Amino acid sequence: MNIPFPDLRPVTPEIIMTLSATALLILELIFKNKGVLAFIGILAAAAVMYIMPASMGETFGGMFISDSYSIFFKFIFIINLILTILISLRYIQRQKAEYGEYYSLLLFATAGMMLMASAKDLIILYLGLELMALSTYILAGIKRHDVKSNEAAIKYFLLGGFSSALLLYGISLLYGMTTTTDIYKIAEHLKATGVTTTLLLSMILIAVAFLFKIAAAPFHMWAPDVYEGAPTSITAFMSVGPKAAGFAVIGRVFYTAFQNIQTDWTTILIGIAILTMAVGNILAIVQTNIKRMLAYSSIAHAGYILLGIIAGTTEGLNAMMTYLFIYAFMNIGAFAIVIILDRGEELSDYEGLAKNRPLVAALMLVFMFSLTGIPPTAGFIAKFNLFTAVIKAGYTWLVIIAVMFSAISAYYYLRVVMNMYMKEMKQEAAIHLSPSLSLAILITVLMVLIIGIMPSMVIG
Amino acid sequence: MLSKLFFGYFAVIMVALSLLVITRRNPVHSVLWMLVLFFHIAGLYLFLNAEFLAAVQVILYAGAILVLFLFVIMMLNIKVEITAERFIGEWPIGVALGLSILMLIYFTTSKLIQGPAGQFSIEAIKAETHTKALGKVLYTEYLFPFEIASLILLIAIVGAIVLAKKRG
Amino acid sequence: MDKYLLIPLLPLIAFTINIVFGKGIIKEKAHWVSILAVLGSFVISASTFTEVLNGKIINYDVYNWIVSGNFRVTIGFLIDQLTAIMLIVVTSVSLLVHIYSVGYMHGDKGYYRFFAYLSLFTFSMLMLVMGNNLLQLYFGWEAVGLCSYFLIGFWYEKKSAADAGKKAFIVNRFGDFGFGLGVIMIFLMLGTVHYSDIFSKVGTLTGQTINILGYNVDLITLIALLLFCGAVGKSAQIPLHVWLPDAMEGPTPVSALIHAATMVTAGVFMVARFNPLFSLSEVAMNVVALTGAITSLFAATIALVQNDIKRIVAYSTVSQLGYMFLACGVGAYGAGIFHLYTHAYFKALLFLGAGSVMHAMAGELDVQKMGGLKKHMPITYITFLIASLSIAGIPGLAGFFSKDEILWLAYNHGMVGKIVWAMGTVVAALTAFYSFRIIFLAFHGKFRGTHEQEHHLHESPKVMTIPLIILAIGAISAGWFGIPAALGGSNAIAHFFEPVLGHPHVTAGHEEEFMVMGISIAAAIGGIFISWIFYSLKPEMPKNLAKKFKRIYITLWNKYYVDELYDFIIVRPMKWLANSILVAVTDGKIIEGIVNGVPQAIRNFSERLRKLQTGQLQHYGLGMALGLFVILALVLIAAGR
Amino acid sequence: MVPLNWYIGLSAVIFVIGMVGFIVRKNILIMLMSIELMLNSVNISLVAFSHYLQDLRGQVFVFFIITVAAAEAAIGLAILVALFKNKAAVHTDEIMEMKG
Repeated sequence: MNIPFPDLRPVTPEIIMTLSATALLILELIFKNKGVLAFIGILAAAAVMYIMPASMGETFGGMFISDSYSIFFKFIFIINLILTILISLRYIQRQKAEYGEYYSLLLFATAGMMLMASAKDLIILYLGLELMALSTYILAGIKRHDVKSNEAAIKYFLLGGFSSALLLYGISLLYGMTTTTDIYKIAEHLKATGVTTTLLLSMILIAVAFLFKIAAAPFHMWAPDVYEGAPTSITAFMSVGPKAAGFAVIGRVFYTAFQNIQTDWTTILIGIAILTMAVGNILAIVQTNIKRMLAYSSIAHAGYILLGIIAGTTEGLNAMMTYLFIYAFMNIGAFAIVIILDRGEELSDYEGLAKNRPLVAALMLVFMFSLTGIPPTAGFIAKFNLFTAVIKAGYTWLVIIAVMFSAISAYYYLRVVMNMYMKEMKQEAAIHLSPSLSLAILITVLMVLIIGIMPSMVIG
Repeated sequence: MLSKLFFGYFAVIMVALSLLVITRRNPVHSVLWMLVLFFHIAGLYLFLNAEFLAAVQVILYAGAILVLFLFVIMMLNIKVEITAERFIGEWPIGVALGLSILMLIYFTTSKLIQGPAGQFSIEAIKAETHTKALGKVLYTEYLFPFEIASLILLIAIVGAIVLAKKRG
Repeated sequence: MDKYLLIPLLPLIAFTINIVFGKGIIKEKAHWVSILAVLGSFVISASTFTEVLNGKIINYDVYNWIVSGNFRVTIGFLIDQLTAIMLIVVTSVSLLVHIYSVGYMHGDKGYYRFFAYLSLFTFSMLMLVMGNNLLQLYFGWEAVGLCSYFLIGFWYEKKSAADAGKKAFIVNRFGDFGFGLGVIMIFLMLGTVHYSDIFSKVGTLTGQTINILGYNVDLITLIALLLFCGAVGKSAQIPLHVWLPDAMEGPTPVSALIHAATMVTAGVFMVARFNPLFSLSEVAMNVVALTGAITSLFAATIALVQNDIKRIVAYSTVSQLGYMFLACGVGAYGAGIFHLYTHAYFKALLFLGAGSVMHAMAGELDVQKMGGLKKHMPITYITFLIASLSIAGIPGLAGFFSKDEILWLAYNHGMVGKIVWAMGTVVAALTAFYSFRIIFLAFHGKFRGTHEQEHHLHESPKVMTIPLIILAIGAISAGWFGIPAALGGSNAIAHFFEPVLGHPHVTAGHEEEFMVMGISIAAAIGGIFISWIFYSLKPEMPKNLAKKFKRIYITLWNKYYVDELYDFIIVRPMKWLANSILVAVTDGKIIEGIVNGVPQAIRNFSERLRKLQTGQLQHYGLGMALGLFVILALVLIAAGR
Repeated sequence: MVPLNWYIGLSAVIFVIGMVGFIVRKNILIMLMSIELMLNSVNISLVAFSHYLQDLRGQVFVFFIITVAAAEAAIGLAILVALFKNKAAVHTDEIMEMKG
């Protein structure tokens, strides 16, 4: 029989990513200096970023699609990857977790996310998701001598396994109803057959699994514990990458496969979004650990971003993608500040920081303002853009709720600022500066400010 | 009729085994019940004309995964389990919730409308032998996921080394 | 890059440099950065002013920030006559205050920080006055407020200073809430935030009403009053004036710049800017005029008996701001802005002079403990005297012309005008009295402080006295552009403002104008004379009077008990509510005020919710399963299948 | 011929048993096994669908699921071993350091 060789062009980014990841595993044996590996990782990511725009197309019998939607998400993943590598370099040394596999796993996880964004077939989607998830489980537990890290890994792993079992059950029912796993063919078939309760069940199961990945309430409970226990660089990685990937697949699967039950899933997501915003914002208030606080904050942000999906318009989707793009910078920036401080995990560590380390405090201020959504930072643009899109879609009341919760969020973000600027210093804060970390902070703060001042760069 | 009887036997035994797996105090017993369960599942696959999967089920699941479980259990201290509480305090809620979800799943799936029939009728597969048919699909149409699966296995190896291996 | 952009940009650059490099590299040299920047702004402003004088109006968008449908957020400049004069006021006073601060803040540990904030303030104020749209005005409005809180609380170790900053913040919330609503209303009704569009469309709103709680309210009046709320807060008018006297806890140069010359006049500026809107509503105009007049009288009477030199000047500021609103309320926007402009110089001078005195007295503020400073601080004395003469309205000095213009135009504005004119004249007498009370108590007579203080007395350094001298020149000459026709002048400034602010039509002749002028001059001289009798000739008289009219004296001394009133009607009930209701819910925890109450309630809720996050995996799994079940059940019920 | 619904029912029962096992058991190993149970129930339904729909995709999917399950088990057990080395804990109530 004659098998045509598949067109590899659309998958080149993924191929480079996985090849580099594999190469890193081997190079790890050669180089004692793990910084070299990080450098190679960044090079690979940059190369991927460079060739990505040219990778448009479908391949592997239509299982894999590289369109502008997926390419935008892949950009977010790559940026996330590069920034994470930059902030990890010294940090993992300090944490005594400097294994060469660390970088390799980061690359694999990113490859997984890229596959998710490009998946046109549920099998690819599932495998991409597992590739990402399994790598992240290991990364969360990579400080293997640290009990908290172990705890984070095991919690993430078990609940992640649980959620992917739900996903599989949903997919299996969908397969039984349509005899296919291709997302677009499913949509076609479902249009013809109409709505059944089985379809609703399968949609809900799949939704739960995706909502778990983006840490939406009530499937969020893993997030605070895992974010707190994982190494901070990985927390930064997890708070952006898997979340963005989750949104990518929600956008793709729900808008295509479940198009004919859009009213049903919109209703569900509205409830989830409100609950998520409430839980994230309200619980963040009482946190004393900044990583935990940022975990709840990322839950709250997931709630806002869901509004973009709910809007159901192209504008809403675009706003959601822009939000994620901006969120990547401001969130990783905030984590980078946590990393730069020798002791920066407790909120009390920030007391009087402005007197001691004015620059660090000012940078943190920018990120906190941005997360709150205060102009002229990128966070404001993100929220503004999203909320206008949602209002145009006719959900004004939902935006009012979101703005209300957003106001509550000022309370805990600005508490960090208050601690830095209004409180007396307890002791000198030592910092660990390294060129790569400085570069990461520079990139993030510049992006946050530039987007904030010149939003036309990303909007439209 | 005979097939229904056959299925009935499998179903009853499998449900019972599953219950045993999740209720045994000693994890070693759980693993062993699970082993039996997996053999039954393999039997069911045979019943559904999926010979290759049945073999995989026995070799991979029963042979590899469960043995791994056993290894780990032996490494860990199982004596604790004998004295410790098996279930969380809220177990009745969990069971009630499980039953309610089962009910809902039953109501919803009972109205399932099957998708259109594909091209691999049982006769067609039998003519080609199951393993060959599956292999062809796997290495042509599903080449890409196959490669990804290999990456996942690679990750598993790397992960196990990173997390569990002793280093200097 | 065009030069207009540089006007606000230079101070912003100075701020950035100082805040980044101030602590490590620049340190004691921080003032150079800021002074050079503000000097640059001043020079460009001056050249811009001459352009405007030659009839050029600049209105353009610098940068489109967000464009979303018909909602455009832009940064744009509108430089017309009104803005041009504001530019001169802001940059010149700011420049002098910057120079003065070099001496005044010398050796302070937050030296670089102080200059950074001053520059930031200057930037914000310039953005406020230069904006060509409402949102930029709003941004500047909040930004100057923020800088003001920072600077009031500059010595945050001092509890009173920190409290004053907080008070200013909270009181301004009330005003800004109304202002924000006004901005939103304008956008909703007119679909634009650009001045030019607003003013061209505002006529379409005449006669429209909006139903609020069953009453039909005139739309324009409502919008105007909402905007005026903001002005009341920012410009410290009754009833939101309470924050300004307390703001004197900040460093004196700050009081001179922010709380006398620039920020507090933003309210007046805003009302003048929106004159096409305000003029359409007689009700709103009358409210503005009466609020101004009442505030003016009210604050002047309080100033009569205060002993804290800065507080006297602060109440004087409140009073003079009332004057400006009075002017706007009678349609004499030009006169109001004219007064704003002359007031900036003599009031800044008064503050800086007071600062110079404080500097010599090692921080002493009580005028009763001063005396005879004339011979120790001649320059301060002379400049202070000039400022006092100017504010009192002695002919020939700046204050006379602007005040006279206001009173004359008020006199010609019908019934309401007559009332506010009468009040304004009384205020003129009171102003002369309390201004000279300071002169006689502080600079004449014998020194009444301790020996140590007397020994320490000295004239301030040149870097402080030179700004005083320059301001004194301003306090004398600033009014010469506005010499009325009755006195043979051309009233150039009124003609200058006419294109933007209009000029009320006056029918009465010069005789009447001479009469009004004569009355106000008599009031001023009378005030000075009585002051001389009280505090120089017969020093025991005020005490006797105070005894005789004890009740009035104590009422004035306690500033009409407004703070106490607020404490009684707002703060206490809030506390009571919080204590009696919330305590019952939250197990006896004492909660202070509603400000802490709501966050606390959320916190308590949060603490409870937090208990669900037990840390045990099964509970997390249970949560997920429960979520799945609830969603599934709800969807199936909703689907009815 | 056995109706397809029977298989779906069997699969649902085993799935829910696995889910309940995950929720109520404190032993991490048993929780892992519960996840395996759930995955197997999915496999049963996929194979059944595959058989009744005369389509091989379901079986291919099962193949991948088994692969992933193996990888998952390996990683899970490795994490567990790492945890055990530090804390000697195999019960979830022993790993509750982070909460709130």
